[in-house]
Amino acid sequence: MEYNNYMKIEFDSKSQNEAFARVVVASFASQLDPTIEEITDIKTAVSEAVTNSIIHGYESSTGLVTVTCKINGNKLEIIIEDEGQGIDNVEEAMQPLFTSKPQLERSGMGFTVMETFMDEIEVYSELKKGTTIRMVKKFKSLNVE
Amino acid sequence: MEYNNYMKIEFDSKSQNEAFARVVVASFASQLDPTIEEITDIKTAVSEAVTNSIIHGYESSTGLVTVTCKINGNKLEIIIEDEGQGIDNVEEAMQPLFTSKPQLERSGMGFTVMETFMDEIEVYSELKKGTTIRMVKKFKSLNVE
Amino acid sequence: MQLQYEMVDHTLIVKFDGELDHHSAENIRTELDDVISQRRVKNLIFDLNEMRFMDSSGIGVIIGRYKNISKLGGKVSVIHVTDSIDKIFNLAGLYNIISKHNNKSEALNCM
Amino acid sequence: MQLQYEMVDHTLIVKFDGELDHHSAENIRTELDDVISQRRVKNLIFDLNEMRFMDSSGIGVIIGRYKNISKLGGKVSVIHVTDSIDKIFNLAGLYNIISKHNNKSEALNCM
Ligand SMILES: Nc1ncnc2c1ncn2[C@@H]1O[C@H](COP(=O)(O)OP(=O)(O)O)[C@@H](O)[C@H]1O
Ligand SMILES: Nc1ncnc2c1ncn2[C@@H]1O[C@H](COP(=O)(O)OP(=O)(O)O)[C@@H](O)[C@H]1O
Repeated sequence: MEYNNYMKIEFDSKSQNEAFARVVVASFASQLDPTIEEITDIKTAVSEAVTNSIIHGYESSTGLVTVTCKINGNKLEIIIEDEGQGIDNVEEAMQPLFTSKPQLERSGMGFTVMETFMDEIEVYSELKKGTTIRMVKKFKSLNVE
Repeated sequence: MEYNNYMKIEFDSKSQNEAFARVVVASFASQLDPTIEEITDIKTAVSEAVTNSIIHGYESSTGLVTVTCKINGNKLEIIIEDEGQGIDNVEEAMQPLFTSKPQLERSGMGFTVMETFMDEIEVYSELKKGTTIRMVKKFKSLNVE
Repeated sequence: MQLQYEMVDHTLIVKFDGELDHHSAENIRTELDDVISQRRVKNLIFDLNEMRFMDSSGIGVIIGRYKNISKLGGKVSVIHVTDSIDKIFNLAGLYNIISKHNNKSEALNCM
Repeated sequence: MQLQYEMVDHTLIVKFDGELDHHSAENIRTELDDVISQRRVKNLIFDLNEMRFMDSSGIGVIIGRYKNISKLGGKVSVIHVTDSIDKIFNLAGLYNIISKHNNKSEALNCM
């Protein structure tokens, strides 16, 4: 995808970085003149994907989570990557309420939330290699011009 | 340097990313429970270094600026890098009021501000290769414990 | 994230102030379960008026407390739900097991 | 960054509202120079009360305007300077050429 602005961030898979990742993406997206609802949507989706990399991807070990953002017109593309466990069966994992960690009180709604709050989502994953989530959000605010 | 938390961000050398870089570093530093003054100090120093990469490092071309942050105890290490023009004479460049771009109304005070607002600063630069600024800030707020 | 408590008869009203994600969920769970067992709480009302952010980790926290409370015959409800959180609750089918009310007095009336 | 203007006799009071860095400096420069020439301004007061951030790019903006104004015999001053910006102004020796005042009326008195 061609782009007008680009940023990429990587950070340790520590849970305190979940809030940090949300702020970074929201701050980068602010140049799209978003509504409060649009900002909440992308913060929520980013939070889900980054949390998954931390708790499912790396489990008890520490690794790096990468978040890439590209702005193209009124579209924001967000790519969240880890080099963790990977997902065996992506289709099953994306089912609402499916979770491999019920003992941690996970709801299994992460993927459903990402799908609902973003306009596009693609998931690539390979066991022992890691997981990549690519999401796109179209911002309405710039459409009017 | 050993560290407790780590992040690295890269972005296009566009001037709208100067404010973005400040927000990212300030947000990462918030886990050090900083005072408002400490946050202003690091935002100012980061703004100086990132601006320099954009206007002096890459001039009219576009390249990538990288900002790395490491937290170790109450210390925040910030490294700002570009692969731009480089600096011919670092000692001269660091003199207060020295600027190679007076026609752009640059004041030549960027390095002096970085030195004043941070506890340590080191500059590595090579012509045609790029420039790396390494700065350290010690946060008082965590000293008390 | 900070929690504020108010007890009305056997109903505990828990007010969330801050962001509820996976990071904050763990402490919240421990603190909540302590308060619930110490004060011998029957019913639970979650007041989300000051909840500035919540992702699906919040569903886990709420359903987890619901399971404990309902085992002992109590009820759980949520009040002051923002649009974004409402969307998440609907996705998860949360309103099949706990009820939503506009404010504290409405929620207390249904306990 | 937004600029608000007030004219008192031949003195223009410019209120900065926002962040002044290299990115915002360019627009500010153009806008300011337009206003200064159109309104035939003699003296200039920069009101920094609502300036939420400034780095050394701000010094360039202020000194640049000072040069133009002083050529025509006018004076420049700054009011409501925060601690952090004061530190930057001191480093740059700005107070050797322009004066600092607590508020508008003090600054106007010295024009
Ligand atoms: N980054 C990841 N790495 C490994 N497994 C993942 C990752 N993301 C999701 N999964 C798997 O997909 C399942 C469903 O994810 P999700 O819908 O977010 O629900 P939850 O996080 O509540 O379990 C997870 O339980 C996990 O097994
Ligand atoms: N990243 C960089 N790449 C190339 N040259 C630089 C870089 N940073 C600083 N310089 C050089 O050092 C000089 C002094 O920098 P500084 O003190 O920040 O003042 P100013 O930015 O106002 O010119 C600049 O004018 C420029 O020549």
